[in-house]
Amino acid sequence: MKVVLRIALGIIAAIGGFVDIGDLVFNTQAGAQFGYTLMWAVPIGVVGIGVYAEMSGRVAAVTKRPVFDVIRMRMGLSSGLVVLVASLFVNLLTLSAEIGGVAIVLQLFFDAPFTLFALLGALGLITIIWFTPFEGIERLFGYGGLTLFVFVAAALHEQPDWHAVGHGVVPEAPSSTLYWYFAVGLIAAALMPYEVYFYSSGGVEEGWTPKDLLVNRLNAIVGYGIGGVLSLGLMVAAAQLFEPAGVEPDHLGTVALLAQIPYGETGLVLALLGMLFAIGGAAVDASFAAAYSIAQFAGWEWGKYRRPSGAPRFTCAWLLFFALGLAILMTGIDPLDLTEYSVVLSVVALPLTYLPVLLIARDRTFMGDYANGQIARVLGWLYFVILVVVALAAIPLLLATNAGGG
Amino acid sequence: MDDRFDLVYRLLDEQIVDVDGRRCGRVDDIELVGAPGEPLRIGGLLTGRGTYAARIPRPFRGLARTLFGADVRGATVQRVPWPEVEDVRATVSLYGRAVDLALGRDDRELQRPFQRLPGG
Amino acid sequence: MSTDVIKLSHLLELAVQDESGRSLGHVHDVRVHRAGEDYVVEGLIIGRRGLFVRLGWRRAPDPAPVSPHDILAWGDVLAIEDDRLIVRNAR
Amino acid sequence: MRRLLVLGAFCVVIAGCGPLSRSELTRGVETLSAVAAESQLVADGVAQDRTRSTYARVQARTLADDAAHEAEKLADATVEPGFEKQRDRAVVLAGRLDDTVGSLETYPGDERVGANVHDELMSIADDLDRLTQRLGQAG
Repeated sequence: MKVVLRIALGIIAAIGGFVDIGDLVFNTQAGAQFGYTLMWAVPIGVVGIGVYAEMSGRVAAVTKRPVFDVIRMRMGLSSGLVVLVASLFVNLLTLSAEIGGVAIVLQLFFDAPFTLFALLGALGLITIIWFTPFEGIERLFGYGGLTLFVFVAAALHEQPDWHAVGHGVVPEAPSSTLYWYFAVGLIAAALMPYEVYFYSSGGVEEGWTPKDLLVNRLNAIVGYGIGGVLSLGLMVAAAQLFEPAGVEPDHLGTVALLAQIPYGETGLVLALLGMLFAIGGAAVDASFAAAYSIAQFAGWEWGKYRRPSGAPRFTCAWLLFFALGLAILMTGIDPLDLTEYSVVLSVVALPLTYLPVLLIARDRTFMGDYANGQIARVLGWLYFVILVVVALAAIPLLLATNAGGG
Repeated sequence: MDDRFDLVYRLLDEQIVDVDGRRCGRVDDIELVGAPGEPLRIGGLLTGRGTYAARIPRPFRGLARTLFGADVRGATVQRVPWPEVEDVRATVSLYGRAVDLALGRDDRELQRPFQRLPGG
Repeated sequence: MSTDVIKLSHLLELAVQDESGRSLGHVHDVRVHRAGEDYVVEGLIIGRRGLFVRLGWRRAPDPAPVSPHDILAWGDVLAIEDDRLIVRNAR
Repeated sequence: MRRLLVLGAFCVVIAGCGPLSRSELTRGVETLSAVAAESQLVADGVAQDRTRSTYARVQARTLADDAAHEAEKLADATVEPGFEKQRDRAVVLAGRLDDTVGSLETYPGDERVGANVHDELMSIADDLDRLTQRLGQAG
């Protein structure tokens, strides 16, 4: 019984931890612009992150190797270094965008200058990370993010047009570049690679063994699957409340209106709280993902299971990334622009980190009986192809649509 | 460890872990002792950022030396003699402690300021 | 016994030629086996499919050769120069 | 790198100074319509006391800034000949939008102000729609 409870708690944390500023922005904008017609893109992204996370979690449990360990061993030093620099760059943009998101939500609660809240938000997150053990961090932000289900409730409350929803499961044939830009953005937002670096390193932190493979599978399939429902909730609610009114949600605060309209102040507060925890959690994950990447690549001691002084270079790395993320925000760049760039550039770098994991997951030398089975093999390669296509399409679409500006 | 294995596939770029389970560098290069016409054996493992330049395509080596430092034994590169290697599996485990092999020195130096902080 | 030191990084991706200057590809890996306390090099894995070998693509679970003629016995290596490795002509 | 920056700056200058085409003008008016639509939702929340005043204030300020920004953009640009009148009209409406949403920022907790702002926004939105239609018919 205790085991079941533990598994359930882990899954719940995975659900709440699924959404970040990129999901909030892209799903809401997609619903407001294109109604239900882009719904098909969400499951593509969600299954993709599930496949990637399941494989990297399995590799972590069986071989004790998190993602960047695998990248270093499989790609070697020089190619690995290129992948490292590319991932750190998009990671930094993501972290900066998430800190900015935290600052915006705090601003919506308390109305004070953005820069002040960016600073306070970052300091608050650093303090939480410093004193809280790994599992605590995961749970705190994961559970807090669950109030985002208010958006799913809002979507259902408004009685969606199920017929139109049904049409959303297939792409629209004659569609604009903007439509495809949003399709790529939605897939990319679900597939943010920092989540996987964090997830697989977390598996090693928690000392996973092959006995934990069921937990891993449930986290990846059920946790991320239900997390995807949150994304769809945002899109469907925006399709009902924003598209007919002609609202273009260009601000993070606009997202919260989706809950305020049906549920008033309670809905608003729940939405803002959920956003605060989800985005704050993503900031923590992104900063850790960066530190994990460097430490694993260079072979430093790493991990939250040690005290900050037990893995000092790792500690320095995540502190430094918080500082750099803040510095980017201080230039006055709009966090939502940062979000778009970080999401789209992430997907460009994604195949580079995905391939080494796929290659290890299928390799019986390292994985023994836990190597990719039939389903994982087919899905694994299918997603490699999808990722390459999406990665190749991303940059031209970004330029052609002026970053979604139309 | 296996009786026969391939260096790049199984040993190069792997994580080195000391007897206390502390991660203390990666196998950044391997020293082979011998010459053509006579046996060539593994002499030791090299680890540290000073090895990076030699691992990178020639045109970028100058840049790498600027970024990561040149190969200075005892400073940017540490040598682990092969007899110190206990096993090669998921990680490369050592018989001894990192401190005795001068590995992970930067981590130890940075440790003190953090230890003074609450919760550190 | 010689105390010359050859770094693995020097061997990797080194061009391989035979005595008559014919190119045989590049060095992708080095195979060793146990000999008492030591591990000694038995051969070099060479060929043109470098990337695939490196990524662990065409690898059997055991270190079975990629393909028999892509393994070059260490005894056949005549000299290691700065930018190439010279091997005995194939008989 | 420096050459890229210069090139980038050059593009910005060109884009900022070239005459605004009809489609760009239409796009500007559509942006104003979107701001008006969102502002109505915020004003609704204030009118029915279904929001928090900090949220309404910050959101109203952001939207008013958007309207002001769009007004400046339109006012500074030269437009294709024949569209000056529509452009001037758009600038006037953007200014009205800025002022109206601005009063929401000042009184985010006042239900009466919320209701008034909402009505005023409806009329601005109607005017913007008419302007879009005229831009669609012209040319």
